[in-house]
Amino acid sequence: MNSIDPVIWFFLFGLLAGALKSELRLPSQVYDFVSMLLLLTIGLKGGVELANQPFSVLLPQIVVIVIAGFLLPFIAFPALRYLGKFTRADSASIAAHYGSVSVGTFAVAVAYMNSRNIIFEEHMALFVVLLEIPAILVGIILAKGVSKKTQWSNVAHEVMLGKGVMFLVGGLLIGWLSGPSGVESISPLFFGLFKGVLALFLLEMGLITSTQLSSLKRYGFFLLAFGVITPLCFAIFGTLIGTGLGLSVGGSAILATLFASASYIAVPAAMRISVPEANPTLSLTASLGITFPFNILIGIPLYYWLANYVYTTLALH
Amino acid sequence: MNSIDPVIWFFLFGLLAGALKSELRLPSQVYDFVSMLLLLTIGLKGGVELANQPFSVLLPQIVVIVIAGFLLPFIAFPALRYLGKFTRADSASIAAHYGSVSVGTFAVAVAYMNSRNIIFEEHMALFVVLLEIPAILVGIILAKGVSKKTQWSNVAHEVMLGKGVMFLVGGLLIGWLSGPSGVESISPLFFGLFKGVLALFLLEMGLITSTQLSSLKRYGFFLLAFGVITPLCFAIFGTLIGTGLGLSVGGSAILATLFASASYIAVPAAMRISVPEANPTLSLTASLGITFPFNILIGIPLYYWLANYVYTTLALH
Amino acid sequence: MNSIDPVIWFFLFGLLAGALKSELRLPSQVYDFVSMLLLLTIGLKGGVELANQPFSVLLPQIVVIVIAGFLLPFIAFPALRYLGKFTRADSASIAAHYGSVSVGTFAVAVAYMNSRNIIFEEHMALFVVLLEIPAILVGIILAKGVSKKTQWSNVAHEVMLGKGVMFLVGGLLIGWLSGPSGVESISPLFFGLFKGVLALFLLEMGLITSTQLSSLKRYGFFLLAFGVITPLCFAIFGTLIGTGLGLSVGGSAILATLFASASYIAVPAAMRISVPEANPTLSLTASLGITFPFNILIGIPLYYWLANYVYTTLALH
Amino acid sequence: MKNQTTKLITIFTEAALESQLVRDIDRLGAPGYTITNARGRGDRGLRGASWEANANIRVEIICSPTMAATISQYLQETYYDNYAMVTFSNEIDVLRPEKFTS
Amino acid sequence: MKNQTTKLITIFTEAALESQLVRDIDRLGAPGYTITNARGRGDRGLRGASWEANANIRVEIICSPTMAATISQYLQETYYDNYAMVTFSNEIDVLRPEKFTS
Amino acid sequence: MKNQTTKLITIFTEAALESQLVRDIDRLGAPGYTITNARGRGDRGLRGASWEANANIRVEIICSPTMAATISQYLQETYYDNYAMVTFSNEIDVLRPEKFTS
Ligand SMILES: Nc1ncnc2c1ncn2[C@@H]1O[C@H](COP(=O)(O)O)[C@@H](O)[C@H]1O
Ligand SMILES: Nc1ncnc2c1ncn2[C@@H]1O[C@H](COP(=O)(O)O)[C@@H](O)[C@H]1O
Ligand SMILES: Nc1ncnc2c1ncn2[C@@H]1O[C@H](COP(=O)(O)O)[C@@H](O)[C@H]1O
Ligand code: NA
Ligand code: NA
Ligand code: NA
Repeated sequence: MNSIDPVIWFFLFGLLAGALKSELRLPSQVYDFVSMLLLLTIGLKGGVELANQPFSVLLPQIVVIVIAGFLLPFIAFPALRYLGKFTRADSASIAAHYGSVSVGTFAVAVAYMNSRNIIFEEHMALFVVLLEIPAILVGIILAKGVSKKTQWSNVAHEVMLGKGVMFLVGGLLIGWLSGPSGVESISPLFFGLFKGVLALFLLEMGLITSTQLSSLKRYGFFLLAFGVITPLCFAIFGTLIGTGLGLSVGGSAILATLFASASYIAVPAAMRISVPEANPTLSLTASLGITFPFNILIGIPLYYWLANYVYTTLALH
Repeated sequence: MNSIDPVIWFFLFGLLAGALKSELRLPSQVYDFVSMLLLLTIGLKGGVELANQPFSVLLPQIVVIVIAGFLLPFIAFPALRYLGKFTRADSASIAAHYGSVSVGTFAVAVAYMNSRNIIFEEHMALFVVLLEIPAILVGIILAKGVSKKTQWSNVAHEVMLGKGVMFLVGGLLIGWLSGPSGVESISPLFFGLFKGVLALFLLEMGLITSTQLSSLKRYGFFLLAFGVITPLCFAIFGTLIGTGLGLSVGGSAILATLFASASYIAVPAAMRISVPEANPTLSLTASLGITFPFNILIGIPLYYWLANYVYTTLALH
Repeated sequence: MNSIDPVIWFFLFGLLAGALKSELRLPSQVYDFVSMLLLLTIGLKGGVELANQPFSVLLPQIVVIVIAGFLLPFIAFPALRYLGKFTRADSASIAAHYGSVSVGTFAVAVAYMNSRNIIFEEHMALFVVLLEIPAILVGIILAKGVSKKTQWSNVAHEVMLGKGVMFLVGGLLIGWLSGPSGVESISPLFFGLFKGVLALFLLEMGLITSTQLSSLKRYGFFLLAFGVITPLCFAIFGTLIGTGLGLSVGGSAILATLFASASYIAVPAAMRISVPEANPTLSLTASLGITFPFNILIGIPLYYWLANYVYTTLALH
Repeated sequence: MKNQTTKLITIFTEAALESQLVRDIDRLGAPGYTITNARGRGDRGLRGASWEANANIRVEIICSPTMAATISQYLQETYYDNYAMVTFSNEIDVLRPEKFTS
Repeated sequence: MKNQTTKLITIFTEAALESQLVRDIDRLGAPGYTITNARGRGDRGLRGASWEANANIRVEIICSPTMAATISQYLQETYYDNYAMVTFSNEIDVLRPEKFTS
Repeated sequence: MKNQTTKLITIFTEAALESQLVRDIDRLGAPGYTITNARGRGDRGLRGASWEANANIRVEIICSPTMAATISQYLQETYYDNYAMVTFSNEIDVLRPEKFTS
């Protein structure tokens, strides 16, 4: 029960193999395949559930989540700029990473709840999409101001039509249109293999993370502290919002995980193009090298404990 | 029941993503993998059933199907040459595409029947192989005459030993040799994941189709009309032959689908080498950009209705 | 029951397709993917069982197996050097290939036992790892003597951290740490698809083997004889050791298969770097072109018969 | 038949730049380009292609000397400060040189 | 040690031609070749490698100037009319030039 | 702006050598390298990349003429006897040539 999930062992094994400089590697197209399956599966699961949610329940959730998505980078930015002494571009870029979300972390949280039979709102995949995008826009504005020179149509294209968002949205739509009985025929591939596919994904994430860890010492203590404290703060924020929105304990814990997670796919790609003067190693070291392992190893159980604590305290059970 | 199959949503999603110029893409080796699984699965299913068919039943079917395979391009050619005013090479090449078959369309037809519990002759995968090849030979002859210069051994190599035919034939043979109990151990990969794999295949087909659509306007109205009318005519022909051969309603509908479908893998590759002066964009625009979506969105249900109609009219039920 | 397993048909089909010079090919990254799944699955299965074995049972097995792993190349070397008249480097390299093991052959043996419901010690995946490495060290020493120039740290890195060993060891560790209930959630991908994945692997092995066969005539009769006689001798040795260690009949047959099998992944890579003057075509022709097909087509049933015979003779049942 | 001398520009850079670079090349009027996937090391460290953020591409453009100068200058101004990028050129003999006069 | 001057021919063309081209190169007697996968754009439009019919290859042949002329001429006559193809050559200094005298 | 002349070394060799070769290149002090996957044929037969033992790589190194000579000689001494390997070089015009003076 309380033992470590095998998918986490895959991550740790990847970390170890990377640290040992082994020749272990997921072929790049296999990694793309595995990511794609993960995104589609998460989308499909969410979409099927979405059909069961009345719009009157969804609308307030959507509004609150999107507002939160715009707010989070504004909280992170001053810490980076004034405490961390980073350049404006770097501060903006890192803030965008932490304001956005990590789908891999979400998948681990879902697996965590499933393996403990904890109920949560399955349509939360929608929140992943809603939280992914606003932080990118805020990050660009923080870096450049609302400059006329920013090619917003390019940015929108890059952000909305990137692989990550498209696969998630596609899965959501298809799940929503097909309904539970419709997706049954495709469930052996998408739902049956989910945990196995997640294991392979985390193996590669471990390998990638270990290459990021090596650049950690270059950036020193502040980045390490930032990569641990920010998720904790954001998780508290997320738990409170989840409680306020009337989510279940599991749902609040997952929302906390989403707030606590930092993007390492959509945002880095967007920032590389839109804020090229920001150093990509810096933000990836923080989000992949620190926050991702922190969240999946320590964060998720902690956020679940936190959600439980809040619900018990407020006698909401 | 009458709702759209999720695999069709995957196709439409691919079309949309392509039209939006998103960065969605199936990595090329993953597309190869998915095609390979599809071909092997179709072959295996057919092969297992083949073992149950007495040769006396199969032989007349084989003979009639092969003759039809040689005839179809001769029907399409004059329309293209004299109505469409295409060059001889282009007319021959397009005729070969439409005389041959599309495995992807066959797979969608199979999924359509399965999801509606409609019975059909599972050994029809054999017909796919039988129909794939004759049209190529006819296409080359139509383009060049029975010239001594044609390197028929090269052509035969290209056609028979191309990936598509080999995987299908391999699956057929292995299924036939192993029998139903033999293939059980490999069924989770091949049969269990079939619909999911088909979904991924159709996603990529949607993306490819949308790139073909853009060249459609260049070729104008005739090609569009040809791409819709030819499958309709060929489907009627197929239904009648299916009925004549004593196939079930489902079987006749699938045979109609095969006749109506146009190749976009085996034939383009063979024509590129053997009739290089034919413009490949022209035939691919027709087969992939028009006929493939027409068949899987509208054709298959229509052909099933047609088969039903013929059987009811002839009181064959 | 006694019919040929479909995975073997896949191998024969690959052989045939290769011999016909067809364009069939597993994309290289898909082959890597399939190998990786196979190695992880074998490791996971072994690891789960390892948890059930008391250390007092394991220790003598480990010691004996490792000693055997060091001995085997010493048996093969003189035959190659003095009967086969190969150069010292070539003799050493081939001896290392045959002293080590083939994971693909092990997987086929496991599938053979499973499909016949023959019991064997599932933790034998550990033996694969134990047998893989010693032969490489012996091979290098046989080629170069215990020279100071040999960069043993490089060799160790190449050998221990190569993909093959890492995936096996990773699987073993994760299986061992997770236990039977832990791996359940990832079992659809790893255990459910095992035979299907093995089928694809053997298809590609057939294709590769057929390219090796073409170089067979160049090396003549001795290599052919060596590639058949060595596995037979080593299998007898393995059966006796298995019996001596108190393994079940199935377990002894699998140990015999391991002894009889020759490496074609880990050892070639290590020899290419450490004994570059050895001709890689020579050793691959033997191990892949002769011994691999011999073992999976004829060897495994033979070794099972042998193990049965020994057990019956010694009245150990 | 002496073919007219033409330039080949080769660019090693980050895979993330591909679509933007292709738009630039088209806009500047180059007659075509060819791209392959690559990995490598330079001043900005190891780019091992283990994942997309870390992969390189190798772009080749056959064009006139004038176009080569235009492209080189554009790349230097636009990308050199912030991206891992190396550009070089050499003279080549091309079949049908009239295709590459722009 | 001044190495003998040798030619490098580079060909960008459709992946569908690979096996035929390799047979041609072997038959014409070239000492070897190297192939990589590619994508690109030229006169015949975008070839983005999204699927096989749409993928390019990049073929390199190191050979003597005479062989280079033979190959170029053969390609021009055989393929230029109907296939997406670009060929160019340049001089290179090669180690062990005696390998490439044909 | 006339750019300083620099050398481009290109190596076709076995994929199995990649990590060792990269260590060598780094140790000899080259300013960088770029690698792509390849297949091909040469004196040591067909290397069709159907599996790893049979795959090639294509390594490019931009460097000074002196470094080019050092690398060429090192490769010839270390690998030519036992490995499938071809090396050649040519002169290139490089942007920011000061990056490649070693
Ligand atoms: N000296 C070199 N030789 C070959 N390729 C290089 C060299 N320097 C850099 N590169 C390539 O260009 C990319 C960007 O270089 P840089 O901007 O120096 O990091 C590297 O990732 C390499 O692929
Ligand atoms: N100017 C160019 N520079 C680099 N590659 C080119 C150029 N023109 C064509 N190519 C390549 O050659 C292929 C065939 O060219 P084409 O026959 O002009 O369509 C294209 O798909 C490109 O990969
Ligand atoms: N003449 C050539 N032209 C182009 N590439 C070559 C040539 N000769 C050899 N190669 C490449 O270099 C590799 C090793 O060559 P070799 O050592 O001659 O077998 C081959 O696998 C080819 O990829
Ligand atoms: Na966040
Ligand atoms: Na047809
Ligand atoms: Na052995």
